[in-house]
Parts: sequence; C-alpha cells; structure tokens
Amino acid sequence: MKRLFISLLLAGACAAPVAAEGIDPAKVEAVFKASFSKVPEGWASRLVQDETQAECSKYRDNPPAAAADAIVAREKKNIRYPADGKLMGDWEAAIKDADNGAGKRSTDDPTKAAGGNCYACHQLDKKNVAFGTVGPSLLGYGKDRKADEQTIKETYDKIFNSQSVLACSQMPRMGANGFLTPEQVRDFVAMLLSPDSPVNK
Amino acid sequence: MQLTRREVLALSVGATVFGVAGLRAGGAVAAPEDVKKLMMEFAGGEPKTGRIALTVPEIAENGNSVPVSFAVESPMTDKDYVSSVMLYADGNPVPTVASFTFTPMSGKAVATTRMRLAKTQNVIVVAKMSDGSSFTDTKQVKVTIGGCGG
Amino acid sequence: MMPRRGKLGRLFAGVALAAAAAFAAPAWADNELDTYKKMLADPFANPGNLYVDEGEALWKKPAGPKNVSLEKCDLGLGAGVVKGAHAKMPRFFADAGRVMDTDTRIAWCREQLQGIPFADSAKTAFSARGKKSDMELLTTYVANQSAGMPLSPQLGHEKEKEALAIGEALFFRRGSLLDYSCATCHAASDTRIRLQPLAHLTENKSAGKVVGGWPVYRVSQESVRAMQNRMWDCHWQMRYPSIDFGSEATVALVMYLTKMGEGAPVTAPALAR
Amino acid sequence: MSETKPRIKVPETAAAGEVVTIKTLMSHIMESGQRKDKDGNVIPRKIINKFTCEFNGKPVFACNLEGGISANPYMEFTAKVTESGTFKFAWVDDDGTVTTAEQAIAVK
Repeated sequence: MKRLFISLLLAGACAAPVAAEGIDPAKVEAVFKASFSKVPEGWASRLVQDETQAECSKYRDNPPAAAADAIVAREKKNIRYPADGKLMGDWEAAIKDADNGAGKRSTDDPTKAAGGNCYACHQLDKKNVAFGTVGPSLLGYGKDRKADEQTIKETYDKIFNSQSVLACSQMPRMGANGFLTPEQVRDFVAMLLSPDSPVNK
Repeated sequence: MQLTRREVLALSVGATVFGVAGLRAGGAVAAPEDVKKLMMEFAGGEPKTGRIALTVPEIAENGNSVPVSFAVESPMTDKDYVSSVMLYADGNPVPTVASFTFTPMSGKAVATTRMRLAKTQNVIVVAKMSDGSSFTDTKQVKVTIGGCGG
Repeated sequence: MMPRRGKLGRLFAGVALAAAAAFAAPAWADNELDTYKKMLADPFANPGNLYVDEGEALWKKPAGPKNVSLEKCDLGLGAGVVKGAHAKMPRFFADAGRVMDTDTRIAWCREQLQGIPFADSAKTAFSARGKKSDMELLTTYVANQSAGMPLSPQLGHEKEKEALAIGEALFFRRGSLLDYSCATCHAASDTRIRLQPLAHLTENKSAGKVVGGWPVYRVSQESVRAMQNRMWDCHWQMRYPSIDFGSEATVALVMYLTKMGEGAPVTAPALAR
Repeated sequence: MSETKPRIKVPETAAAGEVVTIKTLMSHIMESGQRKDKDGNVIPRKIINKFTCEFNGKPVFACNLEGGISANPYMEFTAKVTESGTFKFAWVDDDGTVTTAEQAIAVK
C-alpha cells in the first residue's frame, strides 16, 4: 500500500519552476528571517526550518526515494505516547476540537490548547457540511476497519507524526511539532475509531 | 484613539473569528415563536402563503452578508398595491431585519438588500396589501463556518 | 467535483483510504455556494467601490506633516501617473533601491512626500472595526485605477528577477508548527478549506483571477483588505510571528503570485468571503 | 458619519410609464448594538435606521433598517417614472445625521 501511494506521489503533477532554480536556499532563509522584526519570546525557532521541512521544501514535497526513506526513518523516532500508554481517548472532546481552528497564533492566548481544525481539510461527521477537501473524507473511518491494537497505533502515529508514514505529507506533524498534545491526539484516535463517534454513524 | 499594532491585529482578527462580526456576541437570540408573534401583529392575523416570493441562497459562505430579495405579485395601482413588507430572521438577536414601504409609484413591490445572519435559521417575509390581506414566504439559510481559522 | 487522486494519495497514505467515492463532497454544497456567490456578484453592490471613492479623495487631499497630497507620487510610470501603475507592480524603484509592491510603494510615497513615517503606515495598514485604514483606502483606489489592464509584473531588472526567484522558493517553503507552505493549500485545483474553494496559485487562470482582484472587500471582515494583509494573514495562520509590512519576503511572494497570474485583468476591488 | 458619498445607479432616461431599477450603496459600519468589545462592554448601536426615496417630492420607497442589515447597506428597488424629474434619497443615522443625494431622470 505504501509503495502504491509513493508512486502516486511521484506521479503527482508538480508546478514547473519559473525562477527558483539556482537561488541559494541560504539567501531565501535570510530574506525570510529578516522579514520578521518583532519575534515574541520563544518564537524564534518557528522561523527556522528543521531538516524535514528543509528537505520537503527543496524537493517541493516530491522527495526522491532515498530522501523519502530518510525522512520517514527520522520521523518514526519522533513519536511520543501518553504517559499511561492508552491510545484511545475521548471522542466527544475531539469532535468539538475538530471544529476549532484557533490556537498558537500570535493573537491567541498562549495558555490555551490549540484546536485540531480537522474539518478545514477532512469530512468527518456527515451533519457538518462545512468541511474541506484538501485531505480525504474520514467519514466512516472506524466502520472500514477493525479497531484492533495495531490500527489504533497506526492511527495515532499518523496523527501524531504524519511524516512517519509518508515523507512530505501535506498533513501537519500535529504531535511531533508540539501543536497538539499526546492526549489530544488520542482523543482524535477515538473520534475516528469509536463506534459511538459521529464519524461512524 | 491610537491603537497599537497588536490591538489592531487583535481586532481585525476578532472579526474573522466571530464570523458574523455584527451579531455573534450578543448572547440572547430570538426564538421562532417571537417572530411568529411579530408576524401576527404586523399582519393582523395569520398571513397566507403565495403572492410573495423570497429569494435567498440555501447556503451562505459568511453570515455577514447574505443577499436577500423578494417580489410581490401586485398591479401596484392606486387602488390595489402592496403597502409594506417585513423581513425577519428568526434566529437573530433582533429578529426584525427591515421593513419596506411601497407606493403605487414604486411600480413593483420588489427589493434586494444584504443581511446579517448570526447562524443557520429561517428568513421570513410578510407582505401587507392595501386591502389589508397579507402573504408570507419562508426559506432556510444555512450559515457555514469558513476559512482556515474556522 | 472530484479531487485528484494522486494528490490525495500524498495526503493520507498509510491509512488506506483508497475509496475515491468517499472523497467526493455532496454536489449540492458547491452548487448552493455558487448561488450565494452569484447573488452577491453584482459589482455595483460591492462595498469595495465606496473605498475606491474615499481613497481617491484621500489621495488628492493634503496630509501629513508636510501637508501635501500624494498626487506627485511616482508609482513607476512617472510622478503623478496613477492609471495603469498597479498593473505593472511589483517593480524595482531606483529611488528606493528595492523592489516594491503597490502597498509598499504608497507607504514610501507617504513618507517621502507627506512626511508620514513608513513605520506609521505599516502600523495602520490594516483597519480595525470602526477605524478605517488610510493605507487600505489608498491602495484600493490605486489598484482600481488599473481596472481592466493585464497584470504585468516587471522582470527586466536583476532585483526583480531575484524577487521572483525568492518568492517562488518561499511559496514552497514549509515551516513553523503546522509544516505548511503556501503550496499546501494553493497548488492544486478543486480543493477547498471548509467550503471555500482554494485558489490554485501555480496555475495562470486561477492565480490571475485571484491576484487581479486584490485589494478585495472581505465580507467576513466588513472591510477592504490589501495584498499585504493577505500576506500577513496567511503567515499568521501558518503560526508565524507577524510578518513585516512591505518586507522583502512579502514583496517577493507578491511578485511570484503576480507572475503566476500574469496577463489577467485587474478587477480590484473584488468581493471575497 | 460617512465621509464617503453614497453610490447611486439610476438610468439617465426612461420611457413614460417605465419601471426602472434603482440601486444605492451607502458607506456605514452598521454597528448592530449586539457586539461587545474585548472588555465585554456592549458597543452601542449605530446604524442607518431609515432610508427613503422620493420622486419630485412624492414618496416612492422607504425602508426602516435594523442591525441585521449588512455593513455598507445596499438597497435595490424600482420606481415607475411618468415624467422627467429628480429622485431624492435620504439616509438617517442613529446619531441624527441625514445624508442626502439626488439624481435626475429624463422621460423621452
């Protein structure tokens, strides 16, 4: 399955470069950084790419096989689990959080948890018509598969660190980047897999 | 009043987050029964359906500007014309949105405007004719959350 | 509407969501949004036009410490020429020694001609509710003076070419807490965030339609917004600090987007959500 | 409060007895009185509460507006024109300010 998706990925149309060939990435980074004169305390790291971000930028999200394998291998090590080891949380909390696009912006209360904002890109509950299509529909996700230990873990890993599954996935590395907590991630796992969740109704 | 950049940003962003900048924060929202009462008072009884057609989109991308228009069948002569039309939104904090007064010089009893809707709800028009009879039409508008911020 | 499957494969691989049928949005959702947009489409009813009028009056009114108008501002076609200037932005300005977009150039003119510090224009470039922004009014007027003319970004100068290259690289640059780049949302057709169709900004037709419309009247904010606000807003959503008004990165991105939309007519101020 | 002139669209000419479409757009915040500021205080209502259109001094169309009308109110309606003359429009603000505008039409 993974191979299939990677070949689809490679086949994906990519915008033909108009000018960026030959521009020094260090120059681009310097221009970018210099364009933020006021950086809140603790935010400087957001302006600096990690290795995975730099690689995906360089390859415009179509990394060659070796680079892709290196990204996946690195990101697999970049997954944390809740202290008690439980990976199925509270779907009711998650379905609300899935509709919340706030958090961790410069104008948000920094003490508040960020929302998952899943609906921006995914369909979840068929009653909510305001869903995006950047990501696939997740309607019936838990009906399509058995919620065994392996599926639960795979689902958790995908949400916590999408690139541990697919290099340069468009989906944020929600947990790995510290955007969502491990506890929030497991709530989303329950939202996708619990038979009581509206995703599976 | 000189706002700091931070305040300016917070305010401009606030408008996005609230979606319907004009209406969301009020709290109190009309119950559909309130509108029913308002309608009955205006019409002097239960208005009939027909003769007035309301046009609204079934789904609105943003509640701040929902296009609304109506047209009433009437010869608009000195003896037989539409005297007034009420426009209600049954889920808004103030359910009366506007009232329109026509005369035979209006030529037609039609109007188009833009309204705010705080959430998904019914939009209702009631037309009162010069002979005292009244007519109504209702349509639901779904108001959706939009954009990356939701 | 059926999103492209190759794209989808990239998005959620590993969780085996291969059933293409499941990806389709209900047809009515898009059609009904079309009805909404069509009903709002009457250009006369677009409040952005009121900003054009107000911006024109402001352009011609003496203001600032020097109490002069902006009528002598050189927007690239010579001092005092407003008509057609926006369509040829961004461009290199020798007097400033850098590439500027329309927003930035107007702030520069305000400083040079009127004595209003650039930083003050930057600070007040975005309106707050109940407090209109002179910068938004002026930018809307200037852009509207190119209505119907094709977007023609200037690329003769080395600095202009460099801006395009940097803008393109930035468009694909992933970063911050959500790993987003501009391309995450704006490099495919037929996708949407919530119910809003996303512009395919690496495709000429889609990019031209969008870029030609800015500044736009944003219904959600009950105000016009200029392109520098769009740049700020996208970076804000991507969880960056506030990107500087008129910064090299924002102007470079505007150069890239304008190049992508090259040839499309200016329709500013368009109407947007 | 408006520093901006309203925009008005009326045909320059019409046939006698023709019903013409009139469009008006007015710059106004339409503060509904339902919003709160960041400290939780209600922002007082400030809207255009009335719009009227007369032709040669006789009423054609009028509208009472509430806070549920969008910012920068747009109004489209019709008028039956039997003679040449002048439309007069008026917008009444909560603060008492009345903004007026006129537009002539010739009947051919």
